[in-house]
Amino acid sequence: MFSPGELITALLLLSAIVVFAAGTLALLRLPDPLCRLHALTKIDNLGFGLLAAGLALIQPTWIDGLKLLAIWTLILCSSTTNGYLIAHHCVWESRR
Amino acid sequence: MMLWWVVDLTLCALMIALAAGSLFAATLRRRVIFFIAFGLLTAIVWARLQAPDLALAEAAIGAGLTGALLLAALPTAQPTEHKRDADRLIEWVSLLLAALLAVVLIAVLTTLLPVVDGDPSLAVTARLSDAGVSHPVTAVLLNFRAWDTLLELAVLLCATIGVLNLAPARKAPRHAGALADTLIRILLPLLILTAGYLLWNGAFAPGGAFQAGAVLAAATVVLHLGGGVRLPPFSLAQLRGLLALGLLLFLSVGLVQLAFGQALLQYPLAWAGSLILLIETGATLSIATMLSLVYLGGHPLRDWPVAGDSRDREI
Amino acid sequence: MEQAQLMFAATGALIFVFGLVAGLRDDSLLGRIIAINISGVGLFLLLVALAYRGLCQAADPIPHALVLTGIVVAVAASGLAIAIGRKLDELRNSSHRREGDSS
Amino acid sequence: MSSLLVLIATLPLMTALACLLHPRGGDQLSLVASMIQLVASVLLVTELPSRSSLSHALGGWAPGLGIALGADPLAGWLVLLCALVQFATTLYARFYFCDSQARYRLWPLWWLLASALYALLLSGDLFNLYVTLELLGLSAAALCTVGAAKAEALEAALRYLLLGLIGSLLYLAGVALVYAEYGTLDVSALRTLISSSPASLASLVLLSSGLMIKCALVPLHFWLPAAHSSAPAPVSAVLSALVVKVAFYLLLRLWFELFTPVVTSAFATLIGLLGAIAVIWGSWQAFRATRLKLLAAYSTLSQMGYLFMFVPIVMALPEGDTRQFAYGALLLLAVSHGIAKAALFMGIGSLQQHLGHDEIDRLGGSARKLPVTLFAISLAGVALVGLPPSGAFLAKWALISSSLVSGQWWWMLVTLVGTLLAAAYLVRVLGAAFAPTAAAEPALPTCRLALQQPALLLAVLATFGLGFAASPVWDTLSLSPPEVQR
Repeated sequence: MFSPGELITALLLLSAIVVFAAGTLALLRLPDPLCRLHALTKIDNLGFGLLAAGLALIQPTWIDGLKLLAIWTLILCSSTTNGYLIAHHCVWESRR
Repeated sequence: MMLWWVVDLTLCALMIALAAGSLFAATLRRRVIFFIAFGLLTAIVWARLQAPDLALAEAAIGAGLTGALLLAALPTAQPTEHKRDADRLIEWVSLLLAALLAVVLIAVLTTLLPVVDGDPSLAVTARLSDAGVSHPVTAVLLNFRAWDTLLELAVLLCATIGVLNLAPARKAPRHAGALADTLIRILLPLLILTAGYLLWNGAFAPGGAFQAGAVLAAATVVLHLGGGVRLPPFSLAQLRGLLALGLLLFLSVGLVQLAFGQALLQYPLAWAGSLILLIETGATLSIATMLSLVYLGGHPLRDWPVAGDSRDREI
Repeated sequence: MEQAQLMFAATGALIFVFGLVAGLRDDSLLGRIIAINISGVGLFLLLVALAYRGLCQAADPIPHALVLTGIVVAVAASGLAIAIGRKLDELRNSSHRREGDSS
Repeated sequence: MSSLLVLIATLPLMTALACLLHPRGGDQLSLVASMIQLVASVLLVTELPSRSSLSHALGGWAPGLGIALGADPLAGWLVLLCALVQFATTLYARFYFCDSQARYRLWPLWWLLASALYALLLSGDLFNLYVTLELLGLSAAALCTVGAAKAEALEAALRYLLLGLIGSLLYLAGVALVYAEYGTLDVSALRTLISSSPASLASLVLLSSGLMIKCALVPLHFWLPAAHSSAPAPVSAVLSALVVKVAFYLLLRLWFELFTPVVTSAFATLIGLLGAIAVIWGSWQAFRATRLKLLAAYSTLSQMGYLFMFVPIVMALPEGDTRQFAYGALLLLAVSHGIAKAALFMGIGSLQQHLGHDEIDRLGGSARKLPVTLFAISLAGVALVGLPPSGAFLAKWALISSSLVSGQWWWMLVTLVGTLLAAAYLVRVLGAAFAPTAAAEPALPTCRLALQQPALLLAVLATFGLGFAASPVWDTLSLSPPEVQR
């Protein structure tokens, strides 16, 4: 009753949920900011990537799917920079 | 149906939790962070309640700009607060009072429900074809209730002039680093493009001058926070012109109609769409300037409002 | 639809009232501004909930326009309040410094 | 004639923009604009008795979908009051702010405040009123900070701003309930729609409490003395004379026109009681004040109290001529206080600029140096206390006799005590001012006459103008909407 595309979507979305759950757990449990940052950026990149890929497959037109992937690229850029900035700030704070 | 019920309940509970966090968290910094999260959640709630215009505006203005404003205004040194017993008592009494009031208000609300389609929204849909734009919210904002929007621009202008009168702009934070510069180089053109898209889109889909202006102002915030790239140089006259532009266009378009024997702000049907776009373009530029200045917290040029003019001190 | 209206409207009313009381009582400027903003969002939530007409139907656009106006007014007012607060701190600091110099 | 409404509503906005774009021309522009505004509002008032009300549908949309500008005699007279006070204070502000940079900062905000006032008076839409209230609150607070060099002034402005915001939120909550129940925001449509129900009562309470914060009725008054006394004098004049008045105007509209089925006599008595407390407490604080501006600010508190105190009297009267007569008296009192208080604040401002302070105990000798200003202050005092030739006297007299008619004699006692206290604090000021110069005071420079004239103009108007020419005012005021409907 599901087309193969829908099955792949479901799989991707489910794995996105698992990644997000793991990331959230890590955010709560890991000891210091740098480690948490590690978890946070992983969620952003991988989780959103899975989510975007899953949703892109079920869009009515391919251009919408492309938009989702473009959003993911933007998230990649910003989370990279964010991670760098927060880490930078942490190092700066600890040196002070 | 059941599924939506669960989603709604989660959203409401989260809203209340985040609101409580931003009202009662121990330090100001935490409260500001809770507030930003609250703003983002609100944007999701607006999307859930079929208000995409508000979702866009809330994400850009409510969470983004207000959040950045509050973060920038955080005092660097945290004063330690000790609460006395009397304060505690007042706190509990006020909370009790608030709870009571909330219960009364909710009880009153239940007498009103369900609110169904009344006259006004039907009237909006009925007259939408005469409005010049096909998106109902834009039609209400720029045509049916344009006077509200015009006065709202005046409110924003008033706040901006008030801010400009008080102090010079906040100093840019220290340079955030090369990686941030790269991100800004990617983001800046995208933000400008998005603003233009939102502005154009407003005629037939969610978007419009306020969202576009807020996105442009967000570009200023990004530039300012990056610390590495300078804002474009303006002269004082240009700055004043940008501030006045939106309101001036709005008023002049409205008043010109008066000369043709029509009401104030009445657009001729054939021109309505283009006139609204014209007004919105001016408004976008003004709103972007005003929100940026409000965020920067003062005049970016030293000699606001007029350079070197204190000759008549003796009067 | 009625359930969603009630749920979100009640949440809005709750947030509105608590924000308002906190805004009256809070003693730090920033705290007050946050509280007033929160209270405003609660009120907007109330308005938007009352404009909601179900999943498959467009909502009443008038409250949306009103809330959009309200959001912009709120940020303008917060900006003005923060600017006055900044100037106030500046004045207080400089007067402290002057007192410190003279003593 | 509806283009008159458009002119009055848009001219201040245009002037604000012009002053922003061309700061150096601000002085001239403001003067010309305030003159035009004055002429337009005189025309508006003369136009109104013939027709009961004017309206202009903005954008050509029917009210309900769109917004209508409208004016009836009540709004018309308040527009005239605004234009008059605005004209005098604009003249005055030109000379009060000696530093041209301060004036460049002042004028755009000044005219934004004016646009809020006129837009509020002419608006016929509940949400539009919210926007005008926000514009009013923000511009008033921003004006309080112009040229402020003291921390107290900024603190007062900040508190004023934040409480104004809270008041607006309460008002907006009331609007939300009204919209949810009746599905429209148009005031004239709501006039016939509103009936007694829990939601109507709740929205009445929310709307009223929001507006009561803005006009500083007693439990919600604490922001007013500091804000009004620490602002620059022309701004104080406008705040005390107009800004609190227009909030009161909205309350009158709500109580007497919109929510008539919901307002009970108990509610009215409660309002009157709060007003009575404000009268006594405000007068007493004014009597004890050590600074002139603080005295004037507390006097505003007590004078606003009178307005609220007379509400239950007017409401208790049966519909008809007696009620219209009392309603007219209430408005006459409001107008007369507006003009007199503006004159008082401007007079005090001149004194303050001249002496470098406004402490009552150190006023000695100022009467000889600034006779015009002191004359203006005395005349304004006559109008504030309500002595015979003034409009306030006629109004108070009419209201007291109405209170006897409706069997509520106790309000008379409060009026009596309040009047005596008012006389006491004014005598105290005048006594100090007419005393010989204290030896330690430095020689006083002479004050520019231009700074003193506007106060005199308004004071003469409040005392003699409204006193001798009260009957035409009364006639048109009594034509206010409750009667128009019959």
